[in-house]
This record gives sequence, structure tokens and C-alpha cells, in this order.
Amino acid sequence: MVEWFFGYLAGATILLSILVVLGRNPVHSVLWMLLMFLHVAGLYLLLNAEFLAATQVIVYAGAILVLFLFVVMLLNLKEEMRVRQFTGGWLFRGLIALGIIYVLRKGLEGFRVEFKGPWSIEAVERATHTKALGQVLFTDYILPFEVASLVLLVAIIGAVFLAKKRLRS
Amino acid sequence: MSLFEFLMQPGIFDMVLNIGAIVLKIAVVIAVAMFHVAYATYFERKVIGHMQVRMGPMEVGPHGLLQPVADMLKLFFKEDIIPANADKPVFYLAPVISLTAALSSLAVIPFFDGFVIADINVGLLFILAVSSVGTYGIILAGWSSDSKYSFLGGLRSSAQVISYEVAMGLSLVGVIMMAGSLNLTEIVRAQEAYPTGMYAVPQILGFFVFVVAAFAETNRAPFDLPEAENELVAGYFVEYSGMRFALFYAAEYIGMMIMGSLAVTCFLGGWTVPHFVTQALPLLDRVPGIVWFLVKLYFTIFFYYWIRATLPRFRYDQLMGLGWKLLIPLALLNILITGIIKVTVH
Amino acid sequence: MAGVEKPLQTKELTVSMGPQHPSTHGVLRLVLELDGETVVKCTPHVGYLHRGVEKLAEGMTYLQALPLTDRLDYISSMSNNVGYCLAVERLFGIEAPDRAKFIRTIVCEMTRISSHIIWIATHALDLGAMTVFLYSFREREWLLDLFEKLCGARLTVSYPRIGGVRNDVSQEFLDSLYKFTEEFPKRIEEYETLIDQNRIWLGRTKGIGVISAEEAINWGLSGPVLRGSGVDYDIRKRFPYDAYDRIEFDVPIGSNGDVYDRYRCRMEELRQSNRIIKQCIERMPRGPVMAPDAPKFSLPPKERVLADMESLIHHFVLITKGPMAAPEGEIYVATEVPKGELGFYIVSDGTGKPYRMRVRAPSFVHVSLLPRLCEGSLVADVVANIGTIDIVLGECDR
Amino acid sequence: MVPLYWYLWLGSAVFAIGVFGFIARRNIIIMFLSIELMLNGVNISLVALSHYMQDLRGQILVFFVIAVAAAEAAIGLAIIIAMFRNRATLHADEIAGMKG
Repeated sequence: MVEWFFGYLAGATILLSILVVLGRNPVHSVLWMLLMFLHVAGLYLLLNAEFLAATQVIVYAGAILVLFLFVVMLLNLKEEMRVRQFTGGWLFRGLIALGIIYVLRKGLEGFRVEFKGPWSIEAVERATHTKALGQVLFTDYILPFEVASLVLLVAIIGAVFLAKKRLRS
Repeated sequence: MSLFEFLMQPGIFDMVLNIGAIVLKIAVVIAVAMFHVAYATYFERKVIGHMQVRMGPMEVGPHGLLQPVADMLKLFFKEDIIPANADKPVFYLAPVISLTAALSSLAVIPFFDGFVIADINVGLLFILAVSSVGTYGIILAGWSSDSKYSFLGGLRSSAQVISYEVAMGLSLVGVIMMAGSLNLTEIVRAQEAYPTGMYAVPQILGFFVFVVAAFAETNRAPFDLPEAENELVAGYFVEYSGMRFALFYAAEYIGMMIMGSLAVTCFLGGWTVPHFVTQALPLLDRVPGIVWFLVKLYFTIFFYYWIRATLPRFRYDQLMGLGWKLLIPLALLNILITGIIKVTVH
Repeated sequence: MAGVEKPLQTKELTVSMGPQHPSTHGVLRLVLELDGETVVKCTPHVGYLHRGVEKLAEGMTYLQALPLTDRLDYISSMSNNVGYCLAVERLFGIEAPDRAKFIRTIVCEMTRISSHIIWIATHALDLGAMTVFLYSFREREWLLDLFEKLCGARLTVSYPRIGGVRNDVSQEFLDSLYKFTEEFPKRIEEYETLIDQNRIWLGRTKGIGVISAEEAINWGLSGPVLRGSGVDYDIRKRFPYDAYDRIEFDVPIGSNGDVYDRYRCRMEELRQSNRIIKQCIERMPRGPVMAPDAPKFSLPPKERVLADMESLIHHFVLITKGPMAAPEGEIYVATEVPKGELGFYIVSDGTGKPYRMRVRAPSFVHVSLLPRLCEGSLVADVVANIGTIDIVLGECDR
Repeated sequence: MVPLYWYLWLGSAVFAIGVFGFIARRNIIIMFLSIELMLNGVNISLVALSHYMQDLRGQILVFFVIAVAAAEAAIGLAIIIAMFRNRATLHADEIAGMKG
């Protein structure tokens, strides 16, 4: 049963990723991306990471992708869709991507799960995923967490500064 | 393995039965929700009508009771007009996204004790996630119609919904901290155990922020800028007609119901009644939970209508200013206060 | 190096607001160039309702042209009629009797109330306060019923005549009108409870569409739009006509010249109009409602036309040729209609028809102010600005 | 039970598609989307590893990746807008302003 779910989600994820990359219309690409994010969220659910699944949808789909859509909508797409879509030599670049898969495959061959942490499925379920994640995040990783908030603050200021129109003097 | 053998496997029968039960539950909830949506429009027209010294619908059926049916039939048989330069697939998709997102939020709302389609641990996050997906319906409708009015409406709406989602999420954090759970059923249970019976009292600041943000999230007056008929004609759905328009319309009302239900479950004690009330009036304890839920829900919905009949509309910059400069700091303050109280009490 | 700055390549979004748009108050078309939500340029296009009223009047006798004035500012047709009749009377050198003057003052102020009611209704609706709209239409309905009682018509009344008014008012009408004036101040308070102190309303109107007093005069504004900027100018006070010199009333003026001040001005004018009507009813003199020398200019009563020969001939001549006693010359008479200064400029060549009639319509002047008000403001303020200058396109396009 | 390798394969496939999109497309918005694809590919692997190794650290990392992706999107899109304003093109190969 779970295998079937995984098969569907994985297949859809890959197919949608390809559609994102090959799409002619950026708005459609963003929409495929949205669907793909939802499927990835489904994968996270299969992996018992319900909080991450929700975060994936809220942050990726609800914020980041909307931002993309916002920008895409402001641009003139009709012209954009008429011009050449790929850089020269895209075939060669496709081979590079295949090469990456090959390298990863080689790298994965020797990998074995030998280490088991304290958070077994039962342990996570007992504490509920959100609490478990929160405990780890706010004890061992509190410094990275604060740094992440700083990064976001910098990003906000930077984005405002960049997107602001030059003041006419 | 033949199909028969497959079905006769131990456990498979139960599974089918389970799935059947869930599907039935979903069907019931959606059917009831749609019925409520239909009559929420009637209720709105009557309430606002009486507030504005007129009668509201009176023609179809006694006191216009069949008006929603007539409206539905009319919208169903109307010609479906699609602008020539519209991005057709996206144009078709947008209302569906809106409605699906709105409907799927119903899955995690506990209508009464033990009745919830999916009692998931991150119920609250689920609603936030789904409502952020619902934004796409609006943005895409605005963009794909190839009309400047709907485009402006779409832009306004996306900015508005994203900004107020932050405030709304933050306003709910206080509730999550007090209940210690994201599961809506458990939030209601926690409220039942709390002395005041509802979180609206200790979380008054959060409740205020939530209510304002909920108005903005559902694009209702006084935050109905994306569809301000006096500026943008009808905003993002100006090019929609017939059934597709009806889908948007239904999505808006279901959105109101979701926000109302969320307010009821998170702040007003869901299906429960405060203990001091039942102690004073033991008879009230016999009233089924669903009744309490609906009474509270319809009170919030009435509040929506009341505000719509009373207040003028905000301007775009005032709206953004309110969201970012007032509501978000208030919500953060609320989190801080809740945190301090929680730490000192324990 | 490619880092040389090029000029901005962004393009403004051009939106055609109107001629079919809920808040352009008729068939006004504004071509807005938007930069985001900010209006960069605003170009009003008028003329969608042009019917050639001024030209049509040249082919009609003075009496026949009267119904044309109904259709200028179609929500305050009575004031237009009065303004036109005053102009023609001045041209002919006759004067209406006292009773007619009081009746005219009453109907003018009733019209002012009904026009301002429509203004507050639509203005509030434009800014999203929909309940005010329905509250005020309740009173407008009342007024229209009174008009109907007075002259049989609700909208295009054509009630005043050259030299007086068409028919005398009944005591019953005066009584029911008095009841209205007793009730109306409470109704004004009802509108004000909804918006007067409302923070959103204040935010939407205060400091929006500001015109300074000097600027207002330079633009040739009139009526509440001028007085909202703090200029104390009201034709009813400066150049009194009809019974205005015998009636006590105040002219409310604003100070900041923003949308809110104009709103306050008009609300106050509603109260003043109510006061004027009340006084007129109380002081209404007895007597005829047509000038004694009016038969030269206006139609004899219908029953007399059917009964005696002289009246029949009189009727025939007036209808076909117009009043033969029209002197040569030209005249400009301005009256204070709800929207501002409505002026009739009539050139007579001695025949029974005007040689040229020109209407100085306040709405036309005020429309020209729109670009000045809207440029640099937000889209939502455009709606507030259209509402605040209170235009009617029938008058603007003529 | 789905083997861990399936997830890792899926992650690397998504990552590779992202790499291809990033280096082969001209449109800068699609390039940005491709970056998000690559991040998602990594995230899938991280969550899967964390699940199978019974260690939440992988998911913590995903949490940070999402946060950084949000920051990156905000900055990146602001750059796109600023760039579009100045050059009216979305094609990475036509933009040479960053070269010294």
C-alpha cells in the first residue's frame, strides 16, 4: 500500500519537475511547481514528517511561490514566450545533469544506514512530530535558529532596498 | 492473487469499510456545508436588508426562502463567457483551486465531539497551508482573465492575503501555546478544561487580531479591496460568469465559514459550553454540541454581515499599514505576554 | 562595460475607468495611467451624454426650451428650471409674484436636499459604506413623492414657468412638506452616526483631494466644492433671487478644502435647506402664482383655451412663434444649484426663440479639476475625488 | 516499507532536473525555480535519511533550508525586478553587467 503511494508521489514529483523545467510559459511553470510542492509534502507525510509537510506548503507554496507568481505576472510574457527558451548547447548540459545522477548513484552504492538515533517512529509519534522537532530545534539548535531569523531579516531589508525605486532627486 | 483473494485478505474488508465511512463522512460534510453556504447568502441578504431598512429577498417562496435555489439555477444556466485572450487552462483552473482549497479546510474542523473527518496532529497548520494555496485561485483568476481590473484585483489580493496570513498565523500562536497542541480537537478540549471555558478571554488580544485578519483573509468588507466594486468593478473575478462565478462565490462563503469555525474552535470553545454556564443552567448540558457549534458559528457569520453593513472600505495603503504596523506587532506582543504568563505560572 | 545606467523601462498600466463604471457617476470616462496603485496621469473624457441641448434650444420657443433644462442635471431638475425661468424673466423684464417666489425657493431647496442626498448616498457607497446609501434613498423617495404631489412628475418636473409657477401649492402639500422638515434633521443624524466619526471614513476623506482657497477660485469652482475650501461665496447670499433675501440661513464653509470638509459642508447645507423650507412654509404669502403680465409669455390655462377664442389664438401663437414681445439683447443669470453656479446666458434677436443659449454648468467646470485632484493619489482616492466634486454628466455634456 | 534508496534516488533525480534547468534555460525566473527544485531534491533525501536513521537532525536541516530558501527567493526576486527595470530582459545570457 505505502509502496503504491510512494510510486505515485515519486512519479508525479519527477514528471512535474520536468514540466517545470521545460515549460514555455513561466506562469505555467510556477503552477507545475505548486503541484510538485504538494506532492513533496505528501512524501513528507509518508516519512512521518507532518510538521515539515505543512511548513512545505505554507512557506514554499504560500509564500515563496506566490512571490514568484507576483514577479512573473508583472512581466510581459507574450514576448517572452516567442523567443528561444534554451541556451546554446543545452544537449550537452543535459548530459551534465545525467552525469550528476551517475555520480550520485556511484556515491550511494557504498552507503549503509548504520547509525540509529533516539527518535524512532514510535518515539516521534508519542511526542507528536511538532513537539519532537520543537524540542530538538529549541535546545540543540537554538543558535542556528536565531541565525536563520537574522538571515531572514537581512533578506527583508535587502529585498526592500533592491526593489525600491531609485528616489528621483 | 486474484481479485477475490485480494479482497478476502485479512484486514482488506475493514479497510474498504473504513474508506467507505470516510467518503460518506466527507460527502455529508460537503453537502451540509454547501447547504449552509446557500442559506448563508440568504441570511446575509436578509440581515443586511433589515439593517438597511428594506426587506431583502421576498419573491421566491415564502419570505424569499427559495431565493438561493433560484440563484443557483440561474447561475447554472447562464452562458459561460471566456475572454478571447484569456489563458484558458488557468482561467478554468482558478475557481476550482479556490473552491477546493476552501472545502478541504473542512476536513480538520471538529464540528462536535468526535466528529472530524481527519483528526490530524497539525490541524491548525493544515488550515493555514490550505488557505495559502487558496490564494492561488485569486491571483490566477486575476492574471488569466487578461483584464486590467481583474489583474489589479489579483495583485491587491495576493499582497493582502499574504500579509494578513502572517498576522493570522501569529495570532493563533497564543492559542497553540496555551493548548500545547496543533490538533483542533485537543484545542477545544483544552479550552473546556480552562476556567473561562473559552480562550477568547485570556487571548483577547489574539482574538482581536485573528478576527481582523480573518476579515482580510476572506476579502470581506471593510477589507474587500480586491473585489471593490466601486474601484475595480468586481476585482479578480470580473471576467467570470455563470457557473465559474458561482464557484468563486461559494468559495468566498465557505472561506467565511472556515474562518468562523476556526474562531469558534480556537477562541470560543468549539462545541463546548463553559462550565460555569452549565452549572448555573444544568439544562443546557443536554443541548448537543453541534448546536452550540452552529450557534457560535452563525454568530461570527452574523458579525461579518454586521460589519459589512456598517463600515466603509479601507484604502490599500491603510490596509497594509494596519496589517503590518498594528496587527503583527499586536500579535507578537500577545505571544510575548502568553509566553511570560505560561513560564511564570509553571 | 555594460553597467551604464539606462532610463527606467517600466511601463505604466493604462486603465480606462468608465464610461461604464460603477463609480464614475454616469458616463464619465477617466483614462488613468497607473504606476502600481498610484495614479500618474488622469485624463477625463466627457461628451458621452452630449445631446446638444444648447443648439436644440435655438430651434425652440422660450417655453419649449424649458423641459430641456430638466435634462441638464437630471437629479435637480427643479433648480435648473428655476434658473432658466429667472434668466428669461430677466430678459423679458418681468417678475414673478411673491407667492411664486416662495414656492420656487421651496422647490429649489427640496431639490438641493434630494440632490445632496444622492450625493451622500453615492459618495458613501463609493467609499464602501453601503448602508448610508439605502438610508438616504428612503428620504429621497419621500421627496420625490412630494414632487409628485406638487406637479405630477417625480424627476423631470418642468414645474416653474416663465413668470411664476405652473400651479399653486395645496395646503395639504405644505402640511406634508412641513412634516418632512420636522423629521428630516433626525434623518441627517442617522447618516452621520454611520460615517461622521468613523475612523475609516476619516482616513478615506481627511487630507484627500485638497484644494486651497486661491486655487479653487482660479479653477472657477463654485458651490460646495468652492465653499469647502473656505471661500464664502454663495449666489443666494451675494445676488439674492426669488425669496432668498427674505429668509434667514447660513452658508457653511470648510477650511481645509479636502474631501471631508466638502462632506461637512454639504451635510450642513442639508440642514440649512431644511431651515429655509420651514421658513418659506411659515411665511408663505397669499396671492397669484403667475406674473400679471405673464400672459404675453406663458400659456393660458387649458380649460380657457378650449372655451374662448382669444385664449386659443394666444395659445396657438405662443406655441408656434414664441412670445412676440421678446426684447433684443443678451442676459446672463446665475443661480445657486446644488452642484454650484448654474448660469444661463441667452442672446435674443427679438424673435420668439433664443438666438443662442449657453449653459454654464458647474459639473463641467468641476470635471476639469479631476486631473489636478487625482494625479499622484491612489486609485481608491480617484473614487473619493469623483464623489466629492459631485458631478452629473447630463449637465457636464449637455 | 519503502526502501531508503528509493527516496534517495528520487531526491537525486529531482536535483539533477533542477541542475539541468538551471544551466540550460535562458529565462531567469525558470532558473530560480530550478534552484528551488534542487533544494527540494536535497530536502527529500534529508527527510528520508532522518526518518530511516531515526534522527531529527536531518529534518532540522530541512527546516533551515526552507528558511534560507525564503530569504533567497525574496532577494533573488528583488534582484530580478531591479534588473528588469534597468534592462528589460529576463535572459541570463544577455545580462553581462555582473562581469567586471
